[in-house]
Amino acid sequence: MAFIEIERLERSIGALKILKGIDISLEKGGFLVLLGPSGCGKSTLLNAIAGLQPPTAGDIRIDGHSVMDLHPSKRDIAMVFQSYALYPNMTVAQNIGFPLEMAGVARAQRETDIEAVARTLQIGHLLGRRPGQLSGGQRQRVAMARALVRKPRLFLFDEPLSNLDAKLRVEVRAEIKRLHQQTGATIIYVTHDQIEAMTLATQIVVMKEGEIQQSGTPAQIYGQPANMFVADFMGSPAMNMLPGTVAPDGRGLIPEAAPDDVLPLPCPLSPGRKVVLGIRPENIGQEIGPGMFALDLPVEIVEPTGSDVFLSLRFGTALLTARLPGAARAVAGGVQRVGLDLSHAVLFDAESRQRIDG
Amino acid sequence: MAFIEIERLERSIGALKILKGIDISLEKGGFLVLLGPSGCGKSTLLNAIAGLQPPTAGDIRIDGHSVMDLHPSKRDIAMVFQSYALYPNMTVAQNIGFPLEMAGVARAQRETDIEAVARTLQIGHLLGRRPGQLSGGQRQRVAMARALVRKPRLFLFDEPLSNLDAKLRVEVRAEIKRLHQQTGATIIYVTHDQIEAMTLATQIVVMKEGEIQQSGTPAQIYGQPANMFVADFMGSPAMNMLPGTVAPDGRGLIPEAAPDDVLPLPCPLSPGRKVVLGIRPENIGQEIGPGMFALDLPVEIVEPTGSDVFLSLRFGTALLTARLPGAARAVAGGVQRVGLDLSHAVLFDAESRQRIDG
Amino acid sequence: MATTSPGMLRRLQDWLPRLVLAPSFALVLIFVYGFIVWTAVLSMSTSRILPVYKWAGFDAYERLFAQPNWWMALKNLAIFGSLYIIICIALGLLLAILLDQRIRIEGVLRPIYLYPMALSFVVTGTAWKWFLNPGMGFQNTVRGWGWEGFTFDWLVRPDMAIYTVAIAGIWQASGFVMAMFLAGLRGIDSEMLKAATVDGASTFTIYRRIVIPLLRPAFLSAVIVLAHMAIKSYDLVIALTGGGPGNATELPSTFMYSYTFTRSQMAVGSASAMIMLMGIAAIMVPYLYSELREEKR
Amino acid sequence: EESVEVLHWWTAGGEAAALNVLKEDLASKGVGWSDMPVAGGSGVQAMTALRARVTAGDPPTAVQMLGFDIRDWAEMGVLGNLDDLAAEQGWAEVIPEAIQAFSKYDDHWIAAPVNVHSTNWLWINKAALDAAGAEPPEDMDGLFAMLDAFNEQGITPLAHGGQPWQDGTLWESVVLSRGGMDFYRQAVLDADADALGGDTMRQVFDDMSKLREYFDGSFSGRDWNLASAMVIEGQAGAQQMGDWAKGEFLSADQVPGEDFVCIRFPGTQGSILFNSDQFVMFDLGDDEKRSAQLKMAAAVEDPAFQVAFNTVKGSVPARTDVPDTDFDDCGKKGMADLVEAAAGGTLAGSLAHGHGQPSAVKEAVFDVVTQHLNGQITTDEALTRLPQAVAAAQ
Amino acid sequence: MSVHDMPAGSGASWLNRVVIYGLLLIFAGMYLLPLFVMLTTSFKPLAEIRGGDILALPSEPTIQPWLRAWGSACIGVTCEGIKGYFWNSIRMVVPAVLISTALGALNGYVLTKWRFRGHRLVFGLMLFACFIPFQSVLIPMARVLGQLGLSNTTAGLVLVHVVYGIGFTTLFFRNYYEAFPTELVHSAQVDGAGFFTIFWRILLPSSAPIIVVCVIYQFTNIWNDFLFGVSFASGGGAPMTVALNNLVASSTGVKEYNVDMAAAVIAALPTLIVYVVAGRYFMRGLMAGAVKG
Ligand SMILES: Nc1ncnc2c1ncn2[C@@H]1O[C@H](COP(=O)(O)OP(=O)(O)OP(=O)(O)O)[C@@H](O)[C@H]1O
Ligand SMILES: Nc1ncnc2c1ncn2[C@@H]1O[C@H](COP(=O)(O)OP(=O)(O)OP(=O)(O)O)[C@@H](O)[C@H]1O
Ligand SMILES: [Mg+2]
Ligand SMILES: [Mg+2]
Repeated sequence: MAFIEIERLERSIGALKILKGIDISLEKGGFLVLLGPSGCGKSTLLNAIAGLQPPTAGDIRIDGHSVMDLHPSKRDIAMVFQSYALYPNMTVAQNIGFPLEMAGVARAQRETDIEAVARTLQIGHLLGRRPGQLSGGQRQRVAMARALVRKPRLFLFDEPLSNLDAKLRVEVRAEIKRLHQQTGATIIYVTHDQIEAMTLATQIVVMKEGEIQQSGTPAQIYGQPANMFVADFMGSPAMNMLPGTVAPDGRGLIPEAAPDDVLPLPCPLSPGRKVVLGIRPENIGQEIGPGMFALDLPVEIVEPTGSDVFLSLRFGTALLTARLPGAARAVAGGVQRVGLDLSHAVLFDAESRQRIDG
Repeated sequence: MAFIEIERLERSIGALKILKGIDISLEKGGFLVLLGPSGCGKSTLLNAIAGLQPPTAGDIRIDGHSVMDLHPSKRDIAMVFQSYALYPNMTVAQNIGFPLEMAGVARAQRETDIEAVARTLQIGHLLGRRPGQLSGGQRQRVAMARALVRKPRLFLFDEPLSNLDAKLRVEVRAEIKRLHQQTGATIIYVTHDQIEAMTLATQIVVMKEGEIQQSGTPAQIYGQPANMFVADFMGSPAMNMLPGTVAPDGRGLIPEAAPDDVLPLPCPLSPGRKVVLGIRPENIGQEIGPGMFALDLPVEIVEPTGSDVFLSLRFGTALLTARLPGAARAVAGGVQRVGLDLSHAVLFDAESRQRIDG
Repeated sequence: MATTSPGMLRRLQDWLPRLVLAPSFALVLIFVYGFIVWTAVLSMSTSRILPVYKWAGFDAYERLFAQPNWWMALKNLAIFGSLYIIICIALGLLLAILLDQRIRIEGVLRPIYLYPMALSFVVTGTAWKWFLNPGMGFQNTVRGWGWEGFTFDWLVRPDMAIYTVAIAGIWQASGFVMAMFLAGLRGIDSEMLKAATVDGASTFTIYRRIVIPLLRPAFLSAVIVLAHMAIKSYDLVIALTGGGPGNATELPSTFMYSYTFTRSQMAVGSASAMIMLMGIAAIMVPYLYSELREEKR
Repeated sequence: EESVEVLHWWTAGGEAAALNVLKEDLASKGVGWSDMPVAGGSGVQAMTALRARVTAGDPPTAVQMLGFDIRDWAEMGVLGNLDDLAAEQGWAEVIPEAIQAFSKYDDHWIAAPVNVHSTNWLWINKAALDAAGAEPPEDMDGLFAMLDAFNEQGITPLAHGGQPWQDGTLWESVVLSRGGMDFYRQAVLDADADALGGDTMRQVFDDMSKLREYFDGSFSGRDWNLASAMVIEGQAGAQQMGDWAKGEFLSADQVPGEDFVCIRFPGTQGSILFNSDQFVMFDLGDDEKRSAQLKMAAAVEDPAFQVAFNTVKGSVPARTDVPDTDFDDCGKKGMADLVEAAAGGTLAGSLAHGHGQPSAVKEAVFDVVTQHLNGQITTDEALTRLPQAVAAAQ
Repeated sequence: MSVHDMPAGSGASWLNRVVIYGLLLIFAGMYLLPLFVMLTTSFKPLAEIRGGDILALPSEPTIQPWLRAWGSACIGVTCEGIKGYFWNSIRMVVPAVLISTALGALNGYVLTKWRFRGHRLVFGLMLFACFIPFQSVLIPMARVLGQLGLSNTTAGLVLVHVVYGIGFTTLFFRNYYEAFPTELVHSAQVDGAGFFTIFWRILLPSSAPIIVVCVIYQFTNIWNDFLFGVSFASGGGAPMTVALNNLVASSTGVKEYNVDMAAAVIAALPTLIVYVVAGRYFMRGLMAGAVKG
């Protein structure tokens, strides 16, 4: 039996269904990342688990017991909110100590605990300040400390890094990772950032409009997306999608964009079937290894990002994004020879938009 | 003579110097990106160029004429604000038409122009709505349309993408790029996102606390950062920095973190000099090519992002971040053999923190 | 595990907010809505000097609308109310805009415009009466300066007296309206104003096309506050004109007071109170409805 | 300890000093005094406060009250009975019948009258009168002649304060002057529609319009004592006002007959329109409180108090058996007039001061008179509207 | 930030400034005039008032009227000035303001952070209560107060002011708390805090601006109230405004305008001070959402 079990959870506001039957199970010590576009119901789900917004149907069990009738304060959960939700009128120490105070922990014990957690998160020197006097990253760590100090059985994080700039975000991400690995805490984490999801999660759940699209390990989600939505949503720049028809021999794909170039399929399919071939930019590159399909394509846009160069290549009527090493030289208007690593390509049914299992 | 010339521009508020003598020149049709941490004065500079916050000293010339005495509305500039600054009481069409109306363009002409720009930005179907009824990305495009419709001689963009989620951001970024390439407009663009800066700019200016740290092409900024601040600020994850001492033969570096491993220097330096060696994660990899320096290092953290895997490797007392292909297999706790491409490494003087030119 | 106590506790937790609200709500229900019903009952009774609960139907309403005084009061309210609301808003907006021009002495001026709201007309009434009195006040002073022909005798002219009431009322409330508009102005996103400037709009155009339309919520609040003050205006009239000359400045509020308490026609007074309440409801209910419905967004 | 709580609107210096006499008198008898002054236009606010107190079931012990208000309250059955005390002190013999009419309800004493004011007086500046070379006028035409003479002197001929009750006070004097006591009774006390809309009344309204010409420009809303001050200072020639105006003249150190002249309003000599302040005792259903009430009522009717109070207040004692030695000329004249009028049946309640009609009717008359005086309606309209308004208010 | 943060870019701007300042100062003068008349009059001897120009400065200033008004003017049969009534008002205002503000804060808290079905109706009904003409509730109120045994007591007045103040205080707090991040409330709940703890520890410490607005508004309204004071309090227990009226509106005797004016200014002093001293917080509170649409 899993540590967290969510069954057929629904939430409606009036006639509007926000969660449409969510099933999730998560092992003790797992790190589950909820992913999905804005407004898909991630925060709503988290709030339901915390007991802040009651679901309209379904059940939530923690450690085998239903928590539906428990008040939020009795669920032994810690939550870090998107906006940190630090109490502006209290000092950092008071903020961190608040949950302990509510739990009736004695003052002396409280102070020890606060200092311990502050040391871990390197905010010992900030304990006397108020939230208004902290930088974004420091606030983030205080919010984290407030969650950690209680040693709850479940952590909920709601987009905790969305307000940080890129550099700080990388640092704090590493800190969360370390925390999870060191304490073995069970964590549910909401984000809209794929990189965060990929680097942190032991399990990813991708949602769309209140429904789960796919649940699996990061590698599964990235490598074997269940459908075109997940494939498109994961990865930046997005996966190249080439709609086409299976060739009469069943072993090639005739792309709509360029019907003259027949791409070899990783596995045979019924001829004439309408499919979409998805291939990620990193699988279109300079080097042409064995089994790769080589093409000479005109370069439309060159986007050097320093570490890499992204090329937009004209492929018939479509554009393909390719990733080349940062040192690569390419000019818009020129022609670039690239190799497509079709062994990493995925195929989707054009109609159902589901992945075709190879 | 450059199109935009900014000379010794200063702005103080009371005793506080916000801009401390900024010099910039930009050719017609150039795309200048202002980069720097929050609060470094980017918006202030942009506002000074637009005439919204008068500088306290210095000069701004556009097309050879000083604009210091020109009212903002007379400078023939279009600006897109971080918060879009759409007029909530007007429809999309009225918003876009407002600058034309102010310029006294006849109604019929206005309508033609609005439709043309709306078509380009694919917001034709939104013209009758009000800003409150638009999604973030749509608002972004309306703000852009309002700027474009006037065909001004200079565009100013203040962090125009900061409110978009990752996926939408990539799309709009491409749109801006196309726009610049098609119209040949002169653009000054503020951002705190390095990827944006790298992919869009013809020229990047990195600022810190009101001063310019470096100005150059994206490749220069990324490959030959002027100092440690620029090097650290550009690139995600950040550049690995290894402080050390030049070996007695002047051809090797003894890293502080691991004094036993002497790293070969790309060029000879005076022995005993304190320097910092910077090497980017993408220059530490699985493949060990000719002239690369191989190390076997314990793996501390594995961060797979799908397209890549980032490893935190223990190097003596320091941690090195390495980038491996997404398909690479590595486990925390194991040992990974990596090659350091020291030909792409940069050296900084430990004291002045400036780059040492090889 | 399934003992009842956690469930009961939870239920108590759920009810606690309602319990906390209950006393206030009960007070309002009794002391406002209960009393409105009470007044309605009185208005249909034969009460004269003290409440008497003898059914008289709509007799009091008939008598009310047969009173020339009541019509005068309604007419005056229409004049006074519209002048008061329109001028207060215009003046308040003007002052707010002027004060918003980075005025160095704003901290001094703001309380000057605001202080009349702090004073009751019981306090300022006499000063105003002197000031408007042709024999002693402004007219006299100006004549003293040499303009012998100057006349400002509205206070004593039945056709003009209601305008003096409006002047004093505007003096009292326009500063408060100014404060509301100023708060609204300060709340406008500065980037929007910058955008309009870059788009080529003049200051005047920015106010006309952008700022004033954006102050809509402040306008609405101002109209509501002023409308209810106009309807409730009482000490203003009593202190300034006592309803005179003649009945030239009678308002529904003074009418109700005098019929209930000095003319011993409590039923008629109550009937006029009911009519006033209906008038207020006619303004407030649509506003409250739209205001509270909009939240559903 | 016994004590009384007294609601009144005598807050001005002189009146309050007079009340102090009563307070100290009661203190000497072991009765405490708790003061509840509510100032403002002839007790309007006081009556509001009283209603609130009575409605709350907590009326004050004693309340200053006027005319028909007493009757209205008695009708509500909330007043106490003073018959025993009245019998003991023989009030019936010494208090004029016309006043008793208000002190008694259903033949029971319910109020103790304090004083008698009369309203039909004219106060003339002596210097102006002398300059006009005129004798004090005896009828309306004489009055107009005198006012014309004042006009020529460049002063305001008639000082007036434009408040409904002042307009009404002037009006009732003109009614009395033009129509005599019989007409006043018919038109005002009996509210006879023919009289209210008839030719005599037309004459009255014409006179009012004419008098209006003699006011200055800023009479509207003026307090009566400011109008008195105009006469005192010689800015105005005369003022029509009740006998309380005398207090103003006296406190400005003016001497009757030397600095100012007091006469009955021209054409009304021999008749008196009175109003009488009385203390009404509420039924408190408590013996101790009742005993205090009786002591207070007794003290009010004490001749010494009547003298002490009325010499200050400007009115005359409610008792006709009080010696006039302490009173000045005007006071003596007033007392003599009262006795004469009481005997001759020419003593009638003043409409403007709540002794002519209940307040609803009174205010209805004020409405018409005031609007007419301020030129909002013509004389014709006034004549049609007056009977209608009176009928509607009854 | 104002529209005029931008440079005008031409030389005409100083003329603009002159016009703006000129208008502002003229209006300031007009607003100050009545207060000016009251103040100068209160320092003039009586003779000077009778004859003189109301706008003139006192030629022989005297503080006698102030002393008389405060300590020795007669109100009814006692001649101890208005100082006693001043404290009556304080005794009434302080609890009434505190209670109505506290209730308003709690109501605003419930109506924004603990919504239940029908919360809009409840709020609508409470808000509408702000707008009833008070004269129409005098008689029923008197009856209820009498039955509660609160007739003619300070407690009764406090009750009346609390009841008719709740609507406004609830409105103020509700609009303010509307903008208060609900996440803080959620966070505290998860941290184990209950209903009152959250209010006391989290919301209240952040409510200073709106408390100021509420207190100023209630303070001035209750302090200046005359109608309830005259109807439900009496004699020595009457509030300041009633005493002032008794002093000013007396029907006979010499009218001491200077004393009247001094008394009026004394009566207005607390509210004036509150507005001038707390005015900036008042604006800040208004901006924080007290009068949003
Ligand atoms: N009180 C409400 N009334 C109506 N709709 C609501 C309400 N609260 C949330 N919603 C809707 O529910 C949906 C899910 O909201 P939720 O906050 O869970 O989104 P989210 O996935 O967290 O989005 P984001 O990434 O932007 O935070 C949204 O479409 C939102 O508009
Ligand atoms: N009116 C002001 N008074 C005082 N300091 C100010 C004022 N306006 C801006 N500053 C300061 O000037 C500095 C530069 O501000 P600016 O808005 O230009 O930063 P920025 O580079 O645009 O930052 P961000 O990336 O966060 O938008 C900041 O440190 C800010 O605190
Ligand atoms: Mg969310
Ligand atoms: Mg900025």
